[in-house]
Amino acid sequence: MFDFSVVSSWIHQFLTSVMPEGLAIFLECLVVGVCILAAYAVIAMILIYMERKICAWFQCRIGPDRVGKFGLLQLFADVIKMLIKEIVELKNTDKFLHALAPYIVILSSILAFACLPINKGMEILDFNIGVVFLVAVSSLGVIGILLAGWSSNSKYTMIGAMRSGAQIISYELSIGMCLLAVAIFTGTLQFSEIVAFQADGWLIFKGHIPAVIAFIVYLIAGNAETNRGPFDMPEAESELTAGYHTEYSGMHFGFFYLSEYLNMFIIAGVAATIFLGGWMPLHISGLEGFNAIMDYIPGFVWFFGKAFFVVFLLMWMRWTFVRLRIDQLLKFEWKILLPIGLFNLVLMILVVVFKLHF
Amino acid sequence: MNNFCKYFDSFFRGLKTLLVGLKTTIKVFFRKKITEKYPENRATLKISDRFRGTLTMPHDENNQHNCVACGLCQNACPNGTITVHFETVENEEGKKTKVLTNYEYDLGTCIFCQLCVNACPHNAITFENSFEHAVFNREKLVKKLNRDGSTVVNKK
Amino acid sequence: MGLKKPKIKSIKYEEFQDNESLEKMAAELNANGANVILGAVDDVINWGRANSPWSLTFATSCCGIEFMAIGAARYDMARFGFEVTRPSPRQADLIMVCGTITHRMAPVLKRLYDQMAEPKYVVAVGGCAVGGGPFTKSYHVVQGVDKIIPVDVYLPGCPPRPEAFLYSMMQLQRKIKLQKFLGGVNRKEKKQK
Amino acid sequence: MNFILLITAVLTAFALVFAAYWIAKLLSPRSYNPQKGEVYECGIPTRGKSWMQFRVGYYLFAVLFLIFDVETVFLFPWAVVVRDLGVDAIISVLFFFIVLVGGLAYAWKKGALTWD
Amino acid sequence: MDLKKRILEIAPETQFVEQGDIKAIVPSSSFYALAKKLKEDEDTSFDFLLSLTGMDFGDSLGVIYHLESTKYGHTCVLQTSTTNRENPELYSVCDLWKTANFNEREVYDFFGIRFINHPDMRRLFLRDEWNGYPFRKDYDMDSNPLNMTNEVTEDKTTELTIDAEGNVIEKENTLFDDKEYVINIGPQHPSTHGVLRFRTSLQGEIIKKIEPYCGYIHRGIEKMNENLTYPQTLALTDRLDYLSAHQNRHALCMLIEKALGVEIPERVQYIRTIMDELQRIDSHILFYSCLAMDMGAITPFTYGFRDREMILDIFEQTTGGRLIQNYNVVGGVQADIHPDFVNSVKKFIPYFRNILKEYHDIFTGNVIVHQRLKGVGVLSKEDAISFGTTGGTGRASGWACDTRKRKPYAMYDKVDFKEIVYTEGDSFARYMVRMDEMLESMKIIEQLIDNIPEGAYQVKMKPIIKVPEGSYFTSVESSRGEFGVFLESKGDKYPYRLKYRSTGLPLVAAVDTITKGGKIADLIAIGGTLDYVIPDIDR
Repeated sequence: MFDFSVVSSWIHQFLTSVMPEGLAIFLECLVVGVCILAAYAVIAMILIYMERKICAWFQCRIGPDRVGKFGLLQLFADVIKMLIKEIVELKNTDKFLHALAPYIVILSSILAFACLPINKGMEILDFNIGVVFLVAVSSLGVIGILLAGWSSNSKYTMIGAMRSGAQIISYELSIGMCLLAVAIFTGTLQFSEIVAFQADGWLIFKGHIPAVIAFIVYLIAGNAETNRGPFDMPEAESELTAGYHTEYSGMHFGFFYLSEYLNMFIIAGVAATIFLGGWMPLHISGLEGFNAIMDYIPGFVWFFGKAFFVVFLLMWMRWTFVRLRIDQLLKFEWKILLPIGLFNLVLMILVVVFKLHF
Repeated sequence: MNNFCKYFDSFFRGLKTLLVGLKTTIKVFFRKKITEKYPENRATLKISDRFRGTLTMPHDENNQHNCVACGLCQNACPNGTITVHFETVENEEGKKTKVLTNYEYDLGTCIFCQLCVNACPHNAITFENSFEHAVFNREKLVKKLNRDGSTVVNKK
Repeated sequence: MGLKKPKIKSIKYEEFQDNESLEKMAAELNANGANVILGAVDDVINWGRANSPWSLTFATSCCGIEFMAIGAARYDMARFGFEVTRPSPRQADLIMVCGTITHRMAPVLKRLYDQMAEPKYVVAVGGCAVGGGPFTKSYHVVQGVDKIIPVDVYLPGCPPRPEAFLYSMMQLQRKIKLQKFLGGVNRKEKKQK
Repeated sequence: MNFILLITAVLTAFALVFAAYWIAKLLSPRSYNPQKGEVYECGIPTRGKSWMQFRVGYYLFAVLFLIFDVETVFLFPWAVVVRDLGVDAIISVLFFFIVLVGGLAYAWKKGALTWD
Repeated sequence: MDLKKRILEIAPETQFVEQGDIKAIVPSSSFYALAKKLKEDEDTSFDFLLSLTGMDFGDSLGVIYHLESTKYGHTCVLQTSTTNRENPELYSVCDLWKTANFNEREVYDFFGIRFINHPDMRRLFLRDEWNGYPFRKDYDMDSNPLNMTNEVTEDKTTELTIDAEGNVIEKENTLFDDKEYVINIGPQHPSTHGVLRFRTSLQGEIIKKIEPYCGYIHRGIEKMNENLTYPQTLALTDRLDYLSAHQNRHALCMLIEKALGVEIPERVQYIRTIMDELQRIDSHILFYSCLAMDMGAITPFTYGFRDREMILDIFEQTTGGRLIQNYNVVGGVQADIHPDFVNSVKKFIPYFRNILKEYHDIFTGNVIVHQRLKGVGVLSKEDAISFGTTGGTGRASGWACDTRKRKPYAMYDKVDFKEIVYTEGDSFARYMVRMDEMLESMKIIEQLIDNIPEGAYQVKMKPIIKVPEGSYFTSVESSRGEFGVFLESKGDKYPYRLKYRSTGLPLVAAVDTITKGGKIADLIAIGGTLDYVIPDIDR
């Protein structure tokens, strides 16, 4: 497996050899920042294009096909348009918080995004408490949403924000349970080590029943956490017009739009990392030839393949189901998902302690 | 205990219905799409002959139409879409007849109720199934249906 | 340099209706001469704007059903990139006025239009919005939305068929492509002291 | 190095929003009218204030969440070592876990999880 | 039982007019007592106020009531009037029939008749500051230029009551007090199905009270009709409830034909019936689609529209219109059916039977849908009758109110079909009624499609139609309830007053009752299942 850290350390050595270390680090950070931005933007575009096409196919239509070949340029058009759209100045709002909200939303999603290990040695933020860090930063987003809804001083945004707050914090718990189960199984909180742990088999195979349950619960809770259907309560177009971002226009709205998709990718990426082995190729013990071929496929291809597969699952759910009502949504979390999560945790402990896994 | 069973029962039942839903959508996902590609298929697009897109006044190869400017269509129209402009001329026999100068038709307010066509005793006007009428300027929708220099067909 | 002729896939420029108005508009815009560099940037921006007009979900009557029909499978406005309809005027680029505007609705429509972010467009769909339609003699109907808000494209029909909707959207695209974005599209109303 | 990268990521996020915002500000056309800045409420001027006291139902969930989330955070360090400690580890947090589950069961029974 | 005698017993001054439908003219002083008697007496029990029409008779202003008994099926028409044009006052019957509440407000709006004991005497369709009453014959059409100022919504309303001395006094009622959290849902809102406006008082997510505001698409069709010839009035019926265009037009054609005494060829009856049923399927598919969309599922919405297009193709082939067909004319239909018509209908029906299963798979069976619709928004049978919510909504509450069975017209007495009645009265029942009705409609079409007799598709009518003097009422079962047309003719070529019984107004009037205690999301789901079309409400 190709280790990306070879490249990064080579660059580091090269840079320190020609310039002072401070400057080198600064340059590296600049490159990293640009890379994050580029990856962020590209993935967002892929996701939005994918969503449009997939939703079209689910709905018996063909989706964008007139802007560029197969509608591939559609997203560029959207971005250009959104970028030059006026940002409406509102009266009677809390201006500071209103402007702050998009920063927080984007900050939360970029930080979480930076946690994802894309390839071997290609993780930007790799803390030893990575899982906890991820939970922490991703729940920052809810603050942005609450601020957005509250500061807009509109009744729709207010209700949307409240709903969103209740929803996200509730589903946070189920996500916590799933991550806890994973932590118990792998014995580490660092993403790179979680991936390394799965070298001889993805967690979903190794951990069999509890892992599968955790995976499914994680998908559902993650879907809810990103405010996507059938849990798109805060936006709930048919009820609250556009929910908490009703009053946001132009690029301000674009950030919420962007972060929604990126959050979906983060959920999918984390699911791929902790349950489906991240960048680890598919290995079947015994089939050496097969494994060797699998090893030739670069790690990031594996990672993105898995992540987009999970994204597809999420979209499939989104475009099939009816939206829940807010009280049903909370009921579902507290009365179904959370008990399952707790039960699964116990199951996982038993499996781990009595070494019942593969 | 009964409650407990009910809880699980409803849970699994619910799960099943959700899976049925997912199955249905994935089937459609791989089905042939029915979208009609409008501007690309302009050449082959078939629109029902009876579709009412705009009022027209058919002219024959001699640039002649059937309208005698009687104004029945104008009276039949519920909202004043049609204005028949005519002038009265004397023909060779000294009989005064109306001659159509401008058959003004406002596509913008037309409601395609077909009362004008029903009212016309000479079949001078008819509905046509074209639909590409969007314009930038309101005045463009007020149309003159008779062509320049056209005359009325001589009825023997 | 001749006048710019906005291109639309699959339909030739000459086959469109009402090229005269378009050319007149182009001539007015180009009266002060065109800047080549700005022109190129403009082209890119206008391409983006023309291909991504998101409409406000605004339907008052019959035409609204046909508007829903173009969103659905058979006509699929998503192909053009129009499929995102935003219920909030802040995020919408155009209003498709689908249906009759009555006296009671008129201030509401005006308010919605005012609250939209620039650049914004209006398509008057159907007889009622174009000129009162069947209700020209009614005491409670606005005789055409151009009495209240500026209209960019008029689409006659009662109601127009879905293809006609798409056609009107292409007309709007042509108009957008012709405009000078950096020359201040839509900057009409000035701040009041 | 990790912390430098963390700061980089934070700055990147801010830079993205900031840059995009100013591009929009500089390029976008603008218009002014008295109704523009007002609150959108389906095209009707709004009545009264929007900031108001909100339903207690949400508050309850927030409190419940707080309790559970803090407890989950306590479980994380334990989770990492449970594999090595084996059965001892289970017994040691069993009490803690029972309280957690008992809390949920109690809240459930009390009807705190349903709101009408 | 002799109704005439019965009425005379209670109100001896009553006169009877026998031009067209028999009409009892009751003096305003004894009207309320008579109405109360007729409603409450066991042997009359007129519990359903079918229609309430305001009238300007020239010298006097009055109201015409069409009553019906759901128990016995008999009907009667009452009329009462006041000669005081300056300050007309009549007694309200809104405590007897809940539907009278909105209908009386409508009459107040159009004619300026104030109803004593009505709790909420505000305008219904027009703005509060509107000058004059447009449906009066002496109304000046130019007296209300376009007013572009934002509407000010009053929270107060007046009620007229009678004090101990018998004087009329004004009382002020409060709709919403200052402390309430009132949010506007509509007029521009993705799920009010048009431009309906609900002022909703919320407590958190719970709805405390809803006040519907209509009139955002009030186009004055009824007033316009007074200046149009009969064939011209037909054009406007399609625009009322555009999803029942055929049926609406059918009703008006039937009314004029009945008044003129024209015999309609059997072929026309077949065609009209088939078209009505196709239209019903079309409308119910749209109902399904919109409900799905309101509840946040876009995919079923597109499925519905996909299949609806097939019906529209059939329509377009024969009638030349997709949504608005202009097909029925007085004395027949506009054009003969297209040669392919029978074939395409026969192709469509088996296809749709099949695809309907898919609808049930993705939407009906879904557990979330059950959760959101079952037990939500219950409307009791009594309320349904009192509000006059005919159509699917009434039948979901256990009220067998299908006009096709009650007062058969066209071919409906010769075909075999079942009236779908559910008893739960909740949103899910309302939804299922429509889904099942589609199957029944297909059954009806199948019975007719092969047997369309040869013959003329139109009876030649005189170019100018004059309806003999009198008042007439006909109703058909439109896609969303009993659509009635009331015509008062003076023997002219223009109708003197043409009133449409809106199918949607009772539904909107009932929204407050149905949603009480529900959540915002429930309001949307209930609105979806009630299936109103706003232009039909506002007219």
